Amino acid sequence: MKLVVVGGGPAGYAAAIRARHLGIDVVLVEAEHVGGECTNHACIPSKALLHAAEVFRAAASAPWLAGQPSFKWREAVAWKDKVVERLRRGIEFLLKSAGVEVVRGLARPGPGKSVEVDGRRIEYDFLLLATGSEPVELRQLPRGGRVVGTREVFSLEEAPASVVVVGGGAAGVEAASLFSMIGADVHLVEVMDRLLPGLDPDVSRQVERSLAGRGVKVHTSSEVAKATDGGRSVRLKLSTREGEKEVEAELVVVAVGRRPRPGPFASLGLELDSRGAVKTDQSMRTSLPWVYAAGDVAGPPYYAHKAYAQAKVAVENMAGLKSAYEPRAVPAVIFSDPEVVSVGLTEEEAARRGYRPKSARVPLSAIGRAVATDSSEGFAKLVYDGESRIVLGVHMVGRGVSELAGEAAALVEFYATVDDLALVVHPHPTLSEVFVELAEAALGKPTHVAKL
Amino acid sequence: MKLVVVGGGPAGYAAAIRARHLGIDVVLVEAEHVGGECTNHACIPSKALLHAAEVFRAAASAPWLAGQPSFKWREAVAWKDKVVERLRRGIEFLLKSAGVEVVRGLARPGPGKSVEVDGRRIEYDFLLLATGSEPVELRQLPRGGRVVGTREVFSLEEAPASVVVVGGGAAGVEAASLFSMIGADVHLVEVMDRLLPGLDPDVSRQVERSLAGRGVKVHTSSEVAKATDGGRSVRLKLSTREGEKEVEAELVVVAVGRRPRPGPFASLGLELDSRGAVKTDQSMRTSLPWVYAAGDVAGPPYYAHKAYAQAKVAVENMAGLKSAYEPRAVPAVIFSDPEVVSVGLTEEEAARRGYRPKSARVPLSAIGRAVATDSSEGFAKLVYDGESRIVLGVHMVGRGVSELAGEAAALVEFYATVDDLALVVHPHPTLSEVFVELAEAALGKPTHVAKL
Amino acid sequence: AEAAQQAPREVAAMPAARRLARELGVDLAKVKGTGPGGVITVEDVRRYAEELKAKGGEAP
Ligand SMILES: Cc1cc2nc3c(=O)[nH]c(=O)nc-3n(C[C@H](O)[C@H](O)[C@H](O)COP(=O)(O)OP(=O)(O)OC[C@H]3O[C@@H](n4cnc5c(N)ncnc54)[C@H](O)[C@@H]3O)c2cc1C
Ligand SMILES: Cc1cc2nc3c(=O)[nH]c(=O)nc-3n(C[C@H](O)[C@H](O)[C@H](O)COP(=O)(O)OP(=O)(O)OC[C@H]3O[C@@H](n4cnc5c(N)ncnc54)[C@H](O)[C@@H]3O)c2cc1C
Repeated sequence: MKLVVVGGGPAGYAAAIRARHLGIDVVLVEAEHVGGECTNHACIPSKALLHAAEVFRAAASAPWLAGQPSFKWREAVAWKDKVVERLRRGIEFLLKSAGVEVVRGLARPGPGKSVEVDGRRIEYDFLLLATGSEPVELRQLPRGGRVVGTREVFSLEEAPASVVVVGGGAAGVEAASLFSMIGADVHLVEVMDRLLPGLDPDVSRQVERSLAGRGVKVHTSSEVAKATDGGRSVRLKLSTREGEKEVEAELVVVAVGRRPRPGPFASLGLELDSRGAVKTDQSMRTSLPWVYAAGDVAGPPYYAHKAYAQAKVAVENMAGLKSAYEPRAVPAVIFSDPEVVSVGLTEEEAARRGYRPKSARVPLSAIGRAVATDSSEGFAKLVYDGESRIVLGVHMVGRGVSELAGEAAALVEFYATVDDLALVVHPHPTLSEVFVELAEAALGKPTHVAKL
Repeated sequence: MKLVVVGGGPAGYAAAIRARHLGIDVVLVEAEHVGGECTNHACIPSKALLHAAEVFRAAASAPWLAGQPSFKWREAVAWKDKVVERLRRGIEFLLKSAGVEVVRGLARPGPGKSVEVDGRRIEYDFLLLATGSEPVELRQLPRGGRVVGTREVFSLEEAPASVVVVGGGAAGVEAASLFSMIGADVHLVEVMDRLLPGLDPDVSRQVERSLAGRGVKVHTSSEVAKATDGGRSVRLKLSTREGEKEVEAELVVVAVGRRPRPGPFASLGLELDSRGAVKTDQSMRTSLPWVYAAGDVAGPPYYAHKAYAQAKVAVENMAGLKSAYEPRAVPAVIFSDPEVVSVGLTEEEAARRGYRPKSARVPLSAIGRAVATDSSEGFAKLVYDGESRIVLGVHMVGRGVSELAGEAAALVEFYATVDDLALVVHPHPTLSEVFVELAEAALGKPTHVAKL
Repeated sequence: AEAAQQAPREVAAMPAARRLARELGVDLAKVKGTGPGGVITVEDVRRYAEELKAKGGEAP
């Protein structure tokens, strides 16, 4: 059996490796670099630079350090490049060790069951589309010059002194955090009435408050009406609820979302949904039975971990296994400062699905570790079914909460009840104690939050 | 119903609060400060100073920061004091809000069912002993002058340029980390043949390697034979397997363990075990049916989270509920650099209990977030039953792993199998992805580790 | 389909149990859970499938 995987991002490389474990012959075609957008231009560079900025922020605000540090952008970018290279080489090594043939070049559909890459024809029994996504453009704000997309942000020659970030989703909030942490003057513009509009409203409010507290000017319900490049800066006219506003900055970052990219494979005539995503069933099979799709090209949510999970399901089905992509919880994590985690259902979603949701909320200031690491801003919220007491969702804002999302997902996947959770001994002093506290709050007996 | 709680540490204050939720009248007697050893002299001060040191270490080793920072010990201690005070006041507030009467002073047993505090007699229906533990002393190394215990470490006037830490358990390894992170010359002396002798041997090896890599001189199978105070330094003669050695330092920290402290309540005639711990059943009831014990006084393991869990069980039983202290997993976490987590069974323990343990191991260098935060030293190990594939234990060494211990405990408590774990979507890029990788490695199909 | 599947009173089963049920064509609603809180485990699905086979002789 022979599989051709198009795209070497998280979906593509994970699929290729899993396919080899299952004894399938694999050719992976990649136009740029294995690791895809994620390793080379998105997840990893952003997290590396956010880490660098966090080291700076923590040092600059620590009363116990003498000597004001300053942030050297070029050195941070150079270090980030090393991180990316190390991880990309790691993936290359894994593909090689697994016996995956990697072909460089842009793949297009060939006749019958084949793809063509630079004139070479490669036949297959199965095709996996793992071609990812591309940025959505704003007509009134074309990229070029001082107007950049997320990719360019991580390789700027110099750190801008002022930035307007357009788009208050995950990538926008991360970019605004990054630049504000290293001292830039930052505006963040979002068309909806709150940042991170898909998430729990309390989360949005906390993130807005935290960013504003660090000096970020947040403009919600605001749209870019016009952009004027003034040479050394760009001036944006925003139309907001309160009328027009003008903001100006050295750099404008457009982060208004992504869209699935079937690219040349659109010509296969696969069924697409209204967003342009390749439609699949739970086995990740498209409308052509020998073609599967996984990752961003199969539609939102746009996460590498979703890509991994779908990719594995796709190749397992090719191998005849009956696996399905049907997770109860796909964590959303935003590595801003503070970090954001959203796992499972919000109360609103839960109610819509017929649950009788209740929620418990605990401020991070109740958690010893948060106080002892100067990170007590934020909160955690647990959504559970009032009848069965099953955990339906966990939503958190706070420095360091990203590492708690895995446990939250496990709770939802395992149908844990708040009663179960309250009995899981969590180590002191860690942020993870917030889970016990949430469960106890749900049961009406919190230890570290005063009962009203 | 009236409860007297003796001791206001984690066991005592958690018990008092839970008892109020259950409608029990509570008097809590505390000789020093609420929060106990943990908040005032152990868990919290150590973690606050380790955080301060980590901020320094990260800043000092970051190529993207200009301006060499230096560590100001006094300011760090002052900041730590503020953290402790904030948390202690928080506990005072929680006790007050819950309606707990707090009495200051040393409690002693009174006639019948009563305790006496400074001449005041307080009657009770139930007594909870939450009197904690005290440090074990070394005959050949009496404390005083330059020889201190763990309490004193966190309030030193000045940072020592050189330290000998005697005791390679959790507290010793944390102290050695702390001082080595801020640049001191550190010796660490352990009588057993490895550091952290209770844990997985691979964990010990990694911790030894990491500490040695930062310049800590680790002396295992070594005992202090003699100490000579030279005024400006202390000289220790060690008897080791390879004969005698001499080490010298400005400060000697004795951290050779703790022992339960029933104190004046020893006279109640409660049954003790061979270690001197108050014996209890699973409801935390002692040999006197109206006396319960929880926390360090009830014996090892000595953790605040164990104290919390036992304390709640004790008062629930007083209220007639049939709860029991019978966790499958009580996490051990050491907040050294790198951090250490041990949850559930090691392979050896699992084999002793009749399982057919297997294990999977993943280096942290396989995890994107670890690389992108400059923290790729270390590994994680999953112990599971070869037949049922149920997760039995998780053991990890690495910067940041402390926040993964809660999930590990949940996996063990919920009898999750490696198959279940492999299907829980963990966010990218986080350290928590190591759980998926471990599960896949156990199933013979790791994505980010080359299969040999 | 997604809404129906996530609807309340759904059968609580561990991820691998859900997956095995799909593989074996087992209706989770008929399986008795023995995990924490009555959650259906992989073992439960396996046992149920074996019992069915023993009873009916045919695949579940
Ligand atoms: C700024 C930013 C930050 C992000 N941070 C995170 C994060 O922290 N965590 C997270 O989970 N997600 C994050 N994401 C989303 C994440 O990057 C994507 O979900 C992920 O990359 C999707 O993986 P994929 O394999 O589907 O596609 P991609 O990673 O986009 O990979 C697709 C690959 O296919 C190749 N390709 C496409 N067409 C062809 C063709 N015809 N022939 C050959 N090769 C082709 C491309 O060159 C590319 O390498 C972030 C996104 C952005 C923009
Ligand atoms: C250096 C160090 C670091 C540690 N770090 C951690 C860690 O990170 N995480 C963790 O989980 N554990 C840690 N521990 C262990 C932790 O401190 C103990 O397990 C925990 O304090 C036990 O709580 P407790 O309530 O049983 O006792 P304690 O915290 O010891 O509290 C007992 C209280 O009882 C009072 N008392 C005693 N006798 C009487 C009396 N007769 N009358 C009135 N009051 C009395 C004492 O004054 C004290 O306040 C650490 C220990 C040390 C030494």
